[in-house]
Amino acid sequence: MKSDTPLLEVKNLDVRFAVRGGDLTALRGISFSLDKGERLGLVGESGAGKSVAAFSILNLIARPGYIAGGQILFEGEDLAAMSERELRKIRGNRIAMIFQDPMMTLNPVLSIGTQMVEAIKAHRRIGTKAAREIAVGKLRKVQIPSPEKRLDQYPHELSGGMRQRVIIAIALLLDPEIIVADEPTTALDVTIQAEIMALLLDLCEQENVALMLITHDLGVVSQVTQRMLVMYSGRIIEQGPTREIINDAQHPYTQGLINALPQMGEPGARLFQIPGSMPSLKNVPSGCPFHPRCDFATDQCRQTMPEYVRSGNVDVACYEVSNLIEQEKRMQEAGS
Amino acid sequence: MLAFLVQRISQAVLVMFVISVIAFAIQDGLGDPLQEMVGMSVSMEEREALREELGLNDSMVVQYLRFAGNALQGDLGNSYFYGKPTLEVIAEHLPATLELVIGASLIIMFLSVPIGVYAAIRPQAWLAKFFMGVSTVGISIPVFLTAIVLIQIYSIGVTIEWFPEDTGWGRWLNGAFTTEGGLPSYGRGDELTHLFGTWYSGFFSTDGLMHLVLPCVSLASIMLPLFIRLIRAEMMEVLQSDYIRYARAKGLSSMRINFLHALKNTMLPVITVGGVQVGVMVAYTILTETVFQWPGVGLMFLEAITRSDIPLIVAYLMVVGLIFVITNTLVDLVYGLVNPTVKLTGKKA
Amino acid sequence: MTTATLSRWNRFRESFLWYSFKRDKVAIVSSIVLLLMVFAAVFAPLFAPTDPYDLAQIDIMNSELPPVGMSGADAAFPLGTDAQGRDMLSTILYGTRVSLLIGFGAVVLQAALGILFGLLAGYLGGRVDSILMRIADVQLSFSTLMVAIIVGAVFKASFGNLMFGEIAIYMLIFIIGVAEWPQIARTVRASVLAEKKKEYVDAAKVMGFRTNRIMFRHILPNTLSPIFVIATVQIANAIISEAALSFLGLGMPETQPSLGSLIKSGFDYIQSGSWWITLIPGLVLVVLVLVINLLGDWLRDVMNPRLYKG
Amino acid sequence: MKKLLAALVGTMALATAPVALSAEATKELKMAYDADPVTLDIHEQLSGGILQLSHMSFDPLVRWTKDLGFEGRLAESWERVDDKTMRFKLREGVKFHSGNEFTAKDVKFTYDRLKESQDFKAIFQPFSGINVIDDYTFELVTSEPFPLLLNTATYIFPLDSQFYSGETADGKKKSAIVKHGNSFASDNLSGTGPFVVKSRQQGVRMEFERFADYWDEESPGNVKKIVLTPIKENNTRVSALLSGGVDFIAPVPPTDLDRIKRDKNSELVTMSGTRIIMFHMNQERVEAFKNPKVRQAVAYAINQEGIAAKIMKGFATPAAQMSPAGYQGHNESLKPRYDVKKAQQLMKEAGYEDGFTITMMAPNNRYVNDDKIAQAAAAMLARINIKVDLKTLPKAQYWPEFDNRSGDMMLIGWHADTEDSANFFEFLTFCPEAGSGAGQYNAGNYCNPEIDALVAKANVETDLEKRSAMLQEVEKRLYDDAAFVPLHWQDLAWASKKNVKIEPILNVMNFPFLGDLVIE
Repeated sequence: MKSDTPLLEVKNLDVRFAVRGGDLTALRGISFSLDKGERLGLVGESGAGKSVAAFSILNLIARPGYIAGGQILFEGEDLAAMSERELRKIRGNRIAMIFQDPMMTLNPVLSIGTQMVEAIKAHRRIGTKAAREIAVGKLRKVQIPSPEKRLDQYPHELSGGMRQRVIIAIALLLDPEIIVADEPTTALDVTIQAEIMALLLDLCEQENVALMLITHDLGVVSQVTQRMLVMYSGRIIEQGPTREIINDAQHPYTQGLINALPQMGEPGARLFQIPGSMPSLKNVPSGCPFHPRCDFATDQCRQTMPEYVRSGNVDVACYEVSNLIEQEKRMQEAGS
Repeated sequence: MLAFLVQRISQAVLVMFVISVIAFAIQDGLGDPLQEMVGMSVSMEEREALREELGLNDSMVVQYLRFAGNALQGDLGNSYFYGKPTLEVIAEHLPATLELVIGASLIIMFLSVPIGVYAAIRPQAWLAKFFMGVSTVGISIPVFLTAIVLIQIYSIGVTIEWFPEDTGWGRWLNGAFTTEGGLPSYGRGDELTHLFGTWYSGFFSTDGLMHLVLPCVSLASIMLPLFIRLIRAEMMEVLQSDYIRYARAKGLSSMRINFLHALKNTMLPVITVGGVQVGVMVAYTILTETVFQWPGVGLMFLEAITRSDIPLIVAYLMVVGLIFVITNTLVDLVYGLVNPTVKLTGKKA
Repeated sequence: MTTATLSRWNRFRESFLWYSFKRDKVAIVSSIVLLLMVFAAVFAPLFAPTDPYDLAQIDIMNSELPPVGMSGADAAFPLGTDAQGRDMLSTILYGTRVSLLIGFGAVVLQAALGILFGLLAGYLGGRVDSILMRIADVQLSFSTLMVAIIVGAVFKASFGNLMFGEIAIYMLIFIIGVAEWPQIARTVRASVLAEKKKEYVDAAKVMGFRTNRIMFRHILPNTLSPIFVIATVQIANAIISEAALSFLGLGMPETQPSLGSLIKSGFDYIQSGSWWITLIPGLVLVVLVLVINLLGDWLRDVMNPRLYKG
Repeated sequence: MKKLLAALVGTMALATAPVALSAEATKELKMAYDADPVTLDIHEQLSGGILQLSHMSFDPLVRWTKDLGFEGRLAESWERVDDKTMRFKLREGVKFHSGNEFTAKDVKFTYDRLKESQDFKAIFQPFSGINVIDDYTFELVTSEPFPLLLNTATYIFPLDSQFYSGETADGKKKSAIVKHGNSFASDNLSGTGPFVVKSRQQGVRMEFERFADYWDEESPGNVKKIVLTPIKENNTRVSALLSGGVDFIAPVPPTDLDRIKRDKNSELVTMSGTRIIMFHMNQERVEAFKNPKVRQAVAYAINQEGIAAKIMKGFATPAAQMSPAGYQGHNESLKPRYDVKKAQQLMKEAGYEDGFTITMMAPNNRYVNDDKIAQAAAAMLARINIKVDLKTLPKAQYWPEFDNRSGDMMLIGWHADTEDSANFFEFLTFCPEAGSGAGQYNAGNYCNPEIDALVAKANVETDLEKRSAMLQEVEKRLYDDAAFVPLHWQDLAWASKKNVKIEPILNVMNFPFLGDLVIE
């Protein structure tokens, strides 16, 4: 069901932070696209720039960050270049967001009702009573018991899970095209996580809403998303169909991530660990940023940034992989 | 709620008791009230007789027990100077001070909120820096200097000739800064409308309001800078929080984000600190009332000190202590109303 | 690169404090002015042409001379003379020293009391906390002025009047110190409550440290930054309070004037010709307090990392 | 100019009051003093404020003229019957505010009440009785020949006896004098004076209205309504005048004199006063002060002209004695003697060349520039190696310290209630004696029995020439013995708008006769 123009297309997006001693580049020319109703996963260790990517879609990067270059095309318009006034029409209305910690997302001194009604009235010319009905409908949709009572309650009166349901309801209030969810379940305890993720998944399917899910949990990505991107220190190092990447990861970093997952089977086996840690934005290594931690690192990897190369439906930026593909191609030509 | 009020009332009684004990303990250090009551040429025996009559010779404990006995029935003794029960004297002077505090608080509220919010939203704008600069200077100038300068400029009027008269702009600048004055510089004026009991208010007549202008502005000049800086600091912290970012993500207008989402959270600490400052402001009225001859409890207290009118001093200290406890209680109530996360019995830590 | 053991000075130079200090012009200018004033005040006897405390040098005949540059000025008195014929420059230098002494002294006392009570209230909580906070409330209902009147009376009763000259400074330090300690106590209590929840406090308890070791060696260092910030503002307030007390005749005696009492003694002349007797010390007072406040602001923004400036 | 006491016989012509048909009173006067009257009961306290109120709402039998002569008010004429009695003839047709007729029985009622009042008792001590002859004549009798009978008579402001007799609703005696409580007399008032008290809020505002049938038709006063507001702070009071808030203010601080002179629409009036400001040197506390040479050295070290010129800004008359010009005891020959060299030389002769340390105490809010004067004096004494530890106090704390003599040198100001020199000596230089109250304010513990005897003789000497000579001799002796250190007599100053003609109604005792005030 690939339509010709994707719903959302990000073209080599650059995001920098104006901090003392020069700018730090948080996103280094990332490009990806999202189709209608598609579920895309963004994966990577913390500090890879996943959240920055999420927030830059709606240009919500807090000072001192700013979009330095690239385009974010949504329904033919470039969000990166859009004025605050027009961008406001899209935020919450066409593209909605879900934050990580439900404890902090809702305003502690305003009632749930107020915070829902105001979202509706910001984009629709509608009376408060009608808005409240929509809100109650959405709350029922996220399976919150006795929704009418909830409207007059305050955030501190609800549990974490309950609050995240409210936030999902708010995201769906205006039937958005896309929901950007920044680690929606990380702050919840494990039992509630699965419940909330399942809820989010069903609602996106029912409402045919595209979902951009940011997480560091490969298990969630593999079950929920159709395509996924793997990010490392501000670059996408591998992107493609989730199934393909999970089963046959190309990039050494992705393989490391997958091997780090606790497998069922072998009890007592030591978990695989990727040596070293994610470089800070202040001193990003030259060439391929992963090279200091990569077993296959060559001089070429250390000097220049590898280009993307397609392997199956997966784009990978790694010299090792591109060399392997070269050899296979040569063998096929030699063989045929 | 009831438990909360009972706790506060008991605190009020404790505060008043402590104050009255301290005030009585320092009685003789405050000077001899007799001086004000008798002419110079009155002989020693006459003074002795009078001292006896007033009970000044009794031991301090006896005097205090007599005082405490009366105090329980609401009689805080007679003022030597006014010859009337101290509570009556205070009741006559309290409205004037309260009007000063109300006027100053209004000025503070209507100025500090917009300026504080603006300075928080655009910390780099030159206007914000200008306001912050003025507020820092404002805090550094003692109130009696501000008061005198205000009187000189706005009630007596000052003619400026610093700029060269012969040039156009010089003349214009001189004209701009020269003031004829005209604002009343003392007292509450004589068109006061009677509200109830001893409360004669200046708010309801133009003459009354004119008299209120200068004193309220100088009283406000002490607290205004403090509030501006407080609101700015709290607002900047709130603007960094997640729920503000979420509000932006919901596509709300910046007006709504700043003046509802952010401001409501900002006002919480401002209310608690503000409440305390109102209590402190009552003390600053002493300086303002002295300069403007404003017939409030501040001036009354200062004159009572110069006349060592001890019953009035003790009564005043107790009333101010009570006012402070009342403002504290009101602040907590308002805080409870505004902040839903707080139940009225305890205060959120 | 192996991190050589950075000397304390290097660590300071590297720190965020020094970085933002260099970039903040206001902070630089204010600290220079403050250092100049403190330096001039501390070495007043060297800079001051005359000793204002030695009455023999004062001649009533040259009272109310205007500062140099105005008609009738006398070069011997660059800033003119006051109503007594005392040289304004030297009196202001000595006065600034007295005011600074009172400001710093009072704040040291406030900090000592405030930290002690704040720590106790915050850490121990429960009854100790409510008692201390009630005392703080009672204390706050007494403004500095009333405390001054009461303590002044008590001092007079105990020391008698004649010694007043020498003990005036200590009395004022005691008064402003006692009157304002709740401000610091409340700040300390707030930050102790926040720190108390943190794991390192549990860790210290688990290691079996005694309570006051935990309080002073562990919790206190972490609450230093708000104390430092409020202390600078309190110094400015202390100097202003002393000026207010002098205005009401409860501050320093005329023979050993502080800035506040200088302003007070010149107050009657402000609208009648010799305005400089009040305005010059007034200006010095405002600049001194302004500079301290500006440093306080800068310190608060630097010490409070969450308050990023764009 | 010698003060001429009224002739023994003969009525004092009323001509001295400016003759003009009493203008139709229409004007309103807004005025500000530094304090408002403590009470409406004019016998409750003997103070300037109360006497000013008395002159507004009551009339005395006799009052001082500008040149310290006497002018009959309610007493039309008086004559001396013998050296112990004076007969007075009262004016007829005078009404009280309450409408009652004024007769001699009101004078008797007032006399008895004065004898009872704690403050006035001492002044009327020489009087033994009063006998009413008929409705309009009575006689005052003194136990001994008393030359100051008329001086004291200026304190008799007849009260409306009917109004002040009987009991109030709650059974309290209407005529009771209650020092600190709330008596009928302290809130209600009925006198014969030009102004009726219309409303009063203590410490805030007082309103007077002209008495419709006031007896003195010739009074030129055209003021219908007066609003008195007390303004304590000097600065604020002067600003109130300059900003047009009030029309008449008193007192005016010396520092603001030229500011008011420069202001085009206000007018300043000053007069040399009769209040002496002086220092005592306590002989019991400081051994050196027992030696007259040391006392004279101190006298020579103090520069009265300098203080008067610089601190008082010319607003005081330097003094070398207690009695101001115009008093019987004023001795022209005594002049201020400032000479630092002579002072140092005297100190050497007395063996105190390297000086000694003393404590000095002065009030800081009682007399004009009192704390500044003390500072200046301390600086002057430092010149002759007398090191001074100065302590200034608010008046309420100062007077208890004065009573127990806790300072080596103490500042005091004194105004003679009887406008006569003897009063100074009785209170300030007589040998202190608890019983009789003599020397009650003698903080120097100076004691010279011959001088005391000379003054006692003068007090019973009715021949004015002899009496003046005696009193001037006393001043000379005190001067030579340097019993105290006189500084200056404090001038009086009032200020008003140009159209308020205050000059004619002002006098040295600072009792403005507002009834005769004309506003253009």
